[in-house]
Amino acid sequence: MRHIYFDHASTTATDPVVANAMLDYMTTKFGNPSSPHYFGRQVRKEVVDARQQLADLIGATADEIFYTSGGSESDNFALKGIAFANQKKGNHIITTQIEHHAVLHTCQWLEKHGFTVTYLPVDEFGLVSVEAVKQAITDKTILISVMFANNEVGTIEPIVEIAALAKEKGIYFHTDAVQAVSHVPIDVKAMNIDLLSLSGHKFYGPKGIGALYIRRGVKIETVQHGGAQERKLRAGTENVPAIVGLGIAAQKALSELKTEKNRLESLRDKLIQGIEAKIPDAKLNGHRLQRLPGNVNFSFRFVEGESLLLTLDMKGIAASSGSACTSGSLDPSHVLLAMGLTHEVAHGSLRLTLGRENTEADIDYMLEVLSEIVARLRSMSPLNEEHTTGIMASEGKTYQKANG
Amino acid sequence: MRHIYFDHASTTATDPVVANAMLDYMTTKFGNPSSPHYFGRQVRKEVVDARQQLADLIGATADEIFYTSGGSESDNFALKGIAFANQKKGNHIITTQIEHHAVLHTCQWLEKHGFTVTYLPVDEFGLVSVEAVKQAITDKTILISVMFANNEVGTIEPIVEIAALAKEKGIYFHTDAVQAVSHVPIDVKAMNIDLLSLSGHKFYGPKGIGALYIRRGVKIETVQHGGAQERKLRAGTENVPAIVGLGIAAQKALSELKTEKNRLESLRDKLIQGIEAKIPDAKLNGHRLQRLPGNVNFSFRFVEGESLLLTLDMKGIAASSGSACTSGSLDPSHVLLAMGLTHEVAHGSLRLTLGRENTEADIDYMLEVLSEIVARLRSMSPLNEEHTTGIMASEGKTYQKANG
Amino acid sequence: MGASDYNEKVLDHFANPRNVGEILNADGIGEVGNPVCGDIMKIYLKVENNIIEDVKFKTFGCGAAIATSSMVTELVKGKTLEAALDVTNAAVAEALGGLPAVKMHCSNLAADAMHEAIKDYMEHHKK
Amino acid sequence: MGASDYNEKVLDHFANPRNVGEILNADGIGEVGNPVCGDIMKIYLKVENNIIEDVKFKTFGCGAAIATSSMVTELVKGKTLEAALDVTNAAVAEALGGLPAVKMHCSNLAADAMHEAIKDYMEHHKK
Ligand SMILES: Cc1ncc(COP(=O)(O)O)c(C=O)c1O
Ligand SMILES: Cc1ncc(COP(=O)(O)O)c(C=O)c1O
Repeated sequence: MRHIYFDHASTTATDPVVANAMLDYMTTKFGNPSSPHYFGRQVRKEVVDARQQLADLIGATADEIFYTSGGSESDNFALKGIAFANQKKGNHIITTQIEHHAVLHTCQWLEKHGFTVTYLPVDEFGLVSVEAVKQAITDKTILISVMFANNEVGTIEPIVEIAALAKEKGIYFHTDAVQAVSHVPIDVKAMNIDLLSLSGHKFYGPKGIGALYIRRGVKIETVQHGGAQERKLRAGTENVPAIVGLGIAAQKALSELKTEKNRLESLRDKLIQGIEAKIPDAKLNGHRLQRLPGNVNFSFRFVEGESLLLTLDMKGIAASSGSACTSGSLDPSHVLLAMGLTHEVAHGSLRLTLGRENTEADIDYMLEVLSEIVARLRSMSPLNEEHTTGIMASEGKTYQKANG
Repeated sequence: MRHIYFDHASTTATDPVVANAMLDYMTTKFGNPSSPHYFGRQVRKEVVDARQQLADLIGATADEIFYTSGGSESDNFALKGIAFANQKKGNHIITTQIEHHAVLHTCQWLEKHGFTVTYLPVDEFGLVSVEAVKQAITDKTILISVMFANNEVGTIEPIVEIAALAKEKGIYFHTDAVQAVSHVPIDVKAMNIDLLSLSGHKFYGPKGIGALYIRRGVKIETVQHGGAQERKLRAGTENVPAIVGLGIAAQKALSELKTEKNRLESLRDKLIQGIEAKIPDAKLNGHRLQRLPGNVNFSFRFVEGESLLLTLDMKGIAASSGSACTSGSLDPSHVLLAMGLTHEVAHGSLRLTLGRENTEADIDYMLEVLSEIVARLRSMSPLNEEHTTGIMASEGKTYQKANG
Repeated sequence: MGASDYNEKVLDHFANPRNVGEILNADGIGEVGNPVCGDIMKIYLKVENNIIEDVKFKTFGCGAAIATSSMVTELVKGKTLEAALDVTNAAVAEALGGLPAVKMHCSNLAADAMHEAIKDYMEHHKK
Repeated sequence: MGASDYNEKVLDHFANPRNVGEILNADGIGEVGNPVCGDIMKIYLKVENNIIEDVKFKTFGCGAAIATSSMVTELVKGKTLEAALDVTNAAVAEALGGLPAVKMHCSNLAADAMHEAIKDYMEHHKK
C-alpha cells in the first residue's frame, strides 16, 4: 500500500545523512567529550561545530545553546530554571491556554511551589492578544512564555510584539518554538527572545535531543542536577551522536528554509482550498494567514476524529486529531476548546501537517479520499439527521430492502 | 598508533548491532509510537519488547521501567519525584558522601526546598556502614539512596542489607546502579530495591537514554512535566531508536554477564597485581574484593593525575583520573577525599576501567608503559626529594654537565 | 491509543458496519451519549411478537463506538427482548474479541443504547 | 579539560621538558604551590654577575604546570635578574602559544616560582 505521511508535527523521519553521520559517532568516535584523551578529543571539535550550526539556525551564538533531551525538557528547564533563579524578584508567570502540555503542566506544578500563573485566553483563530499580555503584567511578573506557533492549529503568535513588551518591562521572555524552528525564519537577537525551546525530531533531526537557547546574561538555574556538562547548566554525559546529527539537521534546515517554506505553503493552501471546495460544513481551525507553512487543521461537522483517522489510515494516509502528544488521554484538545469550539466539534478535528517528502500528488489523493470518508461517516452520524435524509434518498433502496 | 581504551566507566562504544538496528528506526520506522496510524503502529510493539528486554536485565517487569535521557535524569527523577510525592510523610533523605554528582547536587537542591539530607561517610575502602544508615533513620526519613557501585573506585556497596533495612522501616530505597547494571547480577525483586537508575551508554547501548525502575506501588510524581508518555510519569516524545537499541544492549549484556564478569575480573586482578609488583608506593583505591569487575584505581605518590593521563595518552592509552563526569571542575575527586585521601594523593589517582574489547595484551602493554611513566614523573616531582636522589644518582652526569 | 490497537474483527466491523442506518417508524429508539469521549449512539428497533425483527444504528464516535454498535445489532437481531436485555456491553466487547483497555469504559456503550431502545419500546407498548 | 586542549608547543614542553632537575647549592630557590589545583613548582637558580647562568625546575602538577615550568626556564636563562623579573605568567603562557582557559589562573604559576627564586637570591645576597 502507498503510505502518505501527513503527521510531521508529531515527528519526522531522521534525514539519512544525519542518521549515517550518527552511526559513525556511535560505534567509532564514541568518546566522552569531557575525557582528557584521544577518544574524548576525537569528538570535542564536533560538539563545538554542531553547537554553532544549531546557533546559526536561530541567530544565536554557540555559547547560548544548551542541549537537552528534547522539547519537553527544554520547556521544563526554561520555566523552572527561570522561576527558581528569580524567585526573589517575583513569583508571577504569564503564559497562554494553548501552550503545549510541557509548558502547561510545568506551570501547574510551579503553582504548587509558590508561583502564580496567568493563563491567557486566545481568540477564535488561536491568537494571543498583546494587549492582554500587557494587562496581565504585575510588578511580580518574572517570565512571559508564549509559544511561537501552535502545534495543533499552526497559528503563529505575535512573538515580536510580546517580546518587545517583555523587554521594555524587564521581564524574561521564553518561547516554545518546537513547531516553528526550521519552518519559519527566527532570529532570537532581532526578536528579543531570551529563551527558546526546540526539538530535533521535528525537523528531520534525531529524536531524544533538543536545546534551550538562553541569551547571555539571563539568570537561570540548572534543572537537571549533576555533572558539569553544558557549562554546568545541564548535567548528563553529552549525547554526541545526537548533537552531531542535530547540527547537520540544523544546517540543512537553514539552507532549505526559504524554498521549503514556499513549497509547503503552496501545498498547504491547495489542500485548504480543495477541502473547502469539496466538503461542505468544513471549518478551518487556526489563522488563515498567520499559519505554519505545513499546517492544515479542519473540523468536519458531525464527524468524530478517531473514526476519521482510522479510515484514513486504512487508505494509507497518516494524520492526527488534536496533538499526538496528548493521545493516551481521551480529552478533546485543550487548544480547540480554548478557541471556543464545542466538545463535539473539537472531537471532529483533523490535523494534516505536511513535510519534506509530500508532493502535489499526495494532496490530490488526499482530497479525493477525504471527501468520500467524510460523506460516509456523516451518513452514519445521528447528529446529522437532515444531511442523512439527503444522503438516504440515494441509498433509499437498501433501506427499504432491509426493512421489507 | 595503537589505541587502548581503559575508560569504560566514562562511556562505551555503542555495539554495532545496536547502532545498526537504530539506523532503521531513525530513517524508516520513524513514527511516533503514540500516533494512531501505520507509522505509529510500526514501532509500538518494538517499544513494548525493548521494555521487556531491559526489565529482564534487572529482574523487573516491563511496566516498572520508565525511560529517561540517561543516568543523571534517572537520579534526578528518583530523588525529586519521591521527595515531592511523599512530603506529607516526611522530609528526610539519607545518602552517602560518595554518590555521583547527579545524586549529590540533586540532594543539595532539595535541601533548599524544604528537605534535610544526611550524607553518610565511608570507610577507607569506600564502604558505607549499614549500621550508620540505621542510626541515621528518623521518623521523617522517606528515602535512602545508596549507589550500587562507585564509579571511581569501583566499591560495591552493601545494597542488600541496606535495602532490607529500608523495607523493614517502610522507607523507599533507591540505588544509582549506573555503573553496576550489566556488570554484576541484579535482581530488584530479590534485593528489595524500590527504585534503580541505569544509563544505556555505560553498557554498549546508546547515549542519551537511560531508565528508572520504579517498583509497582511506589508513590512518585513526575519530574519532567508535559505529555502523557511513560504512563504519564515522564513527558517527551519517545526516543524510539534509542529505546530499541537499549533493549538489544540489555539482552546482549544479560546473555554475556557471567562470562564477561569472570573475564574482566581476571584481567582486573592481573593489572592490579602487576602494578603492585612493578611500581613502588602505589596505593590501590577502593575495596580489593567488593569491587566492580572492570575497575582498577591507584594513587601513585608524588605523581599528579593529569600529567599521568597526558603521558599515557601520548602512548595511546585512554584512562581517567577521578570521574570524567566531574572534569571541567578542577577539584580533586570528592570520592577519594571522602575515603580519607589527602588532596595531593587524590590528585594523583589513576582510574582504569576495562571493558569488552580489552585483552591480556592490553594489560601487558599497560604495565610496561605505566611503570616507566610513573618513574619519569616522579623524577620531576619536588615532593619526591628522597626518591629523586636515588634516581638522580644514575642521572648524575647530566646534572654535573649542566652545572659545570 | 487509536486505530492501531484494534484487532482485526473490530476493524472489520468498523470498516463494514452491519445494520447501519435508521428505521422509519421504529418501534423503539434508544440513544446514549458521552460528550467527554465524544461518542453518541442511536439504536432503532422493529419488534414483532416480542422478537427483534430488525435493528439499525447510527453512531457518532470513535472506531470502538462504531464497531460495538455494529456488533450489538448482529447479536440481538432475531432474539427475544428478554434475551436481548441479557446482552451486556462486556458481551459485545467479547464478541469483538476484545477492545483496547482505554476504550472499555467509555466507548463501549452500544448495549446500553440497545437496552434504552427496548425500554422505549416497552413504554410505548405496555401490556 | 585535559590533555586534549593543549596545543603542540605545550605538549612538546610537557613531553620534553627543558631544564628539569635540581641545582645543588643553588643561589636561589623559589617554590609556589596550589593545593586546590594540585600544582607545586620549584625553581632553582645559579646567578653570576646579576645574570641567570643556570635554572632548573621540579614540578608536581598537570600538563600546563610542567610546560610553563619548562618554558619559564628557557625564557630567563642568560637574562639579567631585572629582565627575568619582567617575565610574567602571562608572558609564559603567550610564549607557549596559549593555554586552555581553565588552566590560565591556576596552573600558570611558573613565573611566580621564578620570581620567588630571585627574591630568595636577593635576600641572601643583599648588597
Ligand atoms: C509545541 C511543542 N512543544 C513541546 C513539544 C515537546 O517536544 P518533545 O516531544 O520533543 O519533548 C512538542 C512536541 O511534541 C510541541 O509540539
Ligand atoms: C554512578 C553514576 N551515576 C550517574 C551517572 C550519570 O549518567 P549519565 O552521564 O548517563 O547521565 C554516571 C555516569 O556518568 C555514573 O557513573
